[in-house]
Amino acid sequence: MASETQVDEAPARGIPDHIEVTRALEAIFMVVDEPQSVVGLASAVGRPVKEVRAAIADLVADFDGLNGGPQRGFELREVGGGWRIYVRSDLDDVVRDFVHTQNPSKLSQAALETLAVIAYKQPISRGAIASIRAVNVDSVVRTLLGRGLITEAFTDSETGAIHYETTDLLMVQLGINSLDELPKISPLLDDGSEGFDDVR
Amino acid sequence: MASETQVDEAPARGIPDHIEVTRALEAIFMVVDEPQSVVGLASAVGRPVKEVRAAIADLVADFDGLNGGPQRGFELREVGGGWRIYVRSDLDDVVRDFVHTQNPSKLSQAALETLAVIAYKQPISRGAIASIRAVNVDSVVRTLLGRGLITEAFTDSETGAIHYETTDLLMVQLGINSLDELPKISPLLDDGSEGFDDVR
Amino acid sequence: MARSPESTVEPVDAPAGFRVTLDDFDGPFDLLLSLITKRELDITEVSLSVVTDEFLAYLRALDTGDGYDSDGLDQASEFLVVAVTLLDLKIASLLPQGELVDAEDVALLEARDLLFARLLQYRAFKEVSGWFAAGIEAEAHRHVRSVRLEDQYRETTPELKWTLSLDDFAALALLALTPREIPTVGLDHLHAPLVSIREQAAHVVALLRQGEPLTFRQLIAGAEVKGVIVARFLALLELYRNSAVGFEQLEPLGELTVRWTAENWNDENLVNLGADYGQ
Repeated sequence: MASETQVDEAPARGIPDHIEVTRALEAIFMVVDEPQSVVGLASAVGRPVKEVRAAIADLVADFDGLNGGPQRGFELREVGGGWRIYVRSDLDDVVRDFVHTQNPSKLSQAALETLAVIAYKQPISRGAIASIRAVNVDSVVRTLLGRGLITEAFTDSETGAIHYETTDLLMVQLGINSLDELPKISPLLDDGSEGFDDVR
Repeated sequence: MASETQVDEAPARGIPDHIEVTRALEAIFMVVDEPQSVVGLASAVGRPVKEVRAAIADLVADFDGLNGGPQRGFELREVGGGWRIYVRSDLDDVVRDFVHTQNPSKLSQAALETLAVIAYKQPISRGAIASIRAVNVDSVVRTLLGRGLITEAFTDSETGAIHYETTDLLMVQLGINSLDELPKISPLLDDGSEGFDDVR
Repeated sequence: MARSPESTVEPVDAPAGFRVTLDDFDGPFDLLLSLITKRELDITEVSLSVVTDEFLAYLRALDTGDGYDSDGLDQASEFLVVAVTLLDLKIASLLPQGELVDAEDVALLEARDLLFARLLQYRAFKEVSGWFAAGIEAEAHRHVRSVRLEDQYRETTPELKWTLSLDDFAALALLALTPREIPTVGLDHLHAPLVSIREQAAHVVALLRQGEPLTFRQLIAGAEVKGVIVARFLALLELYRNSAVGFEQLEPLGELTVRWTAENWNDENLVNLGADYGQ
């Protein structure tokens, strides 16, 4: 997600030896507004990925109250490909009045189903989505694009068909960290349906 | 677009008995932008001011590592009559380096294109930008806001959608005195893209 | 959260939606689908026209005068999706069967299975969309730390290096604002297959009319896409129905030989061929 910014700067030199990685990570988590990947964090603090991974696990346990301290009102979650601080879910109602996020309107059933098709079949062209859904999906695809839940992956050089894939934002909104966490439905999709996909 | 989830819900009046005030307060501190007054916090959690003041003192000591835990990478400070979480000053350099690498001196192609869309279509909502650009523009918009190249123009009272416009800084960068000096691009576009607006 | 295949054939809708009354079935549309997918109800026994009539009546009842609400539209689109698949399924089961030997029945069954699989696939996506809805709903109540950067850090971000001229900027805007696709009213959603049975029939006719009998294997030589093979097979069935070709097979699952048997063939016959498949 951080790809909006170009990385032609020299990497950060890393943190001084006397500072614990956990403390540096805590500080960084206070200023970020996007999920932070372990690799990105490792490069920011100038320590090996393995060490950073261990430090994150330590912080997660710490905030969860497993290191002898209290269970914090916040937690560290891995969502949408990286780590971020969230309010612990028991306290969602308590903080609700302090956040002014607008929850976007609910997706229609058609949009949800189309989203599911794209999530499981990505990258997939609009025509292929339409042949699975057997209805016109143009406006639904546009809605999903506008919501940032899907994006254009590539354009087929032969057919000119744009192929779509899901975004990190979808994973964030689903509260998952990877597409592997989608429910398995493949047993149903494997048999026979291939022939129809090949057509498009 | 309207926030169904928050509007018609009763405001949180106090926290359940089993939740400790300190935990509720640290949750609130994780999501707020502005320093919070003790009185405001007391009313939010529905506990006496005295109790909240004591809980804040407890949290300050806790984050400072005086309650047996580590000294955190962040701290709770009273600034301008209210409390807010800040990066602990020992870690300023670490965070500064991090922020530096996250904000390179050149805008990405994606950011430039989004900026161009906003310049020609302002005021424009994030959803409308997204449907023109066909990608999620949240982080790009944040980058442009952070750079001071765009600003929030107004919030649509019906949909709650924030509309953005460009700033004087952009005109300075482009060397123009007024938006009228932007070169005209195909007038057809004025009509053509309108249809996308109804996505949000 | 993994689901077993069995779970996907349970009805998912509240009973409040569209109901169907047929000779041997009375209940929610979704239950009808469940029974068909469980093969407890024979698709050939279901009158699709009756189902369709009932659905249209149901939609009219939903129309309050201000158009349909989104639930109604969702149901309408779902109905269309399923009806198209059911139609295909039914056509496949109604294709000529009487004189076919066992192997063709097997092959026919495969064509049906393909459609059946598509119905299953549709239902799988419909089911799993509930998981998406639940996930998005749950996550919408979570609160992530996202606060304004402290001024001290904001002030020290590197100064912006602006290299774009005014004209470059305008060009960029033009590029970004130009729609990449010309919006069209697509007919794709009417399930127009890219592989046309008619075209495949024309191909088969051209090969067979030369006189020599050909095996099915020869007829599909060079066709790599499964859809083309299926369409070519369906085309043969259609030609058989038109008495244009004959089949010969010496043993079950053995080589299938196709012979040209038409006496008065006219290429205009091709025009109506495969019309049942919605072309």
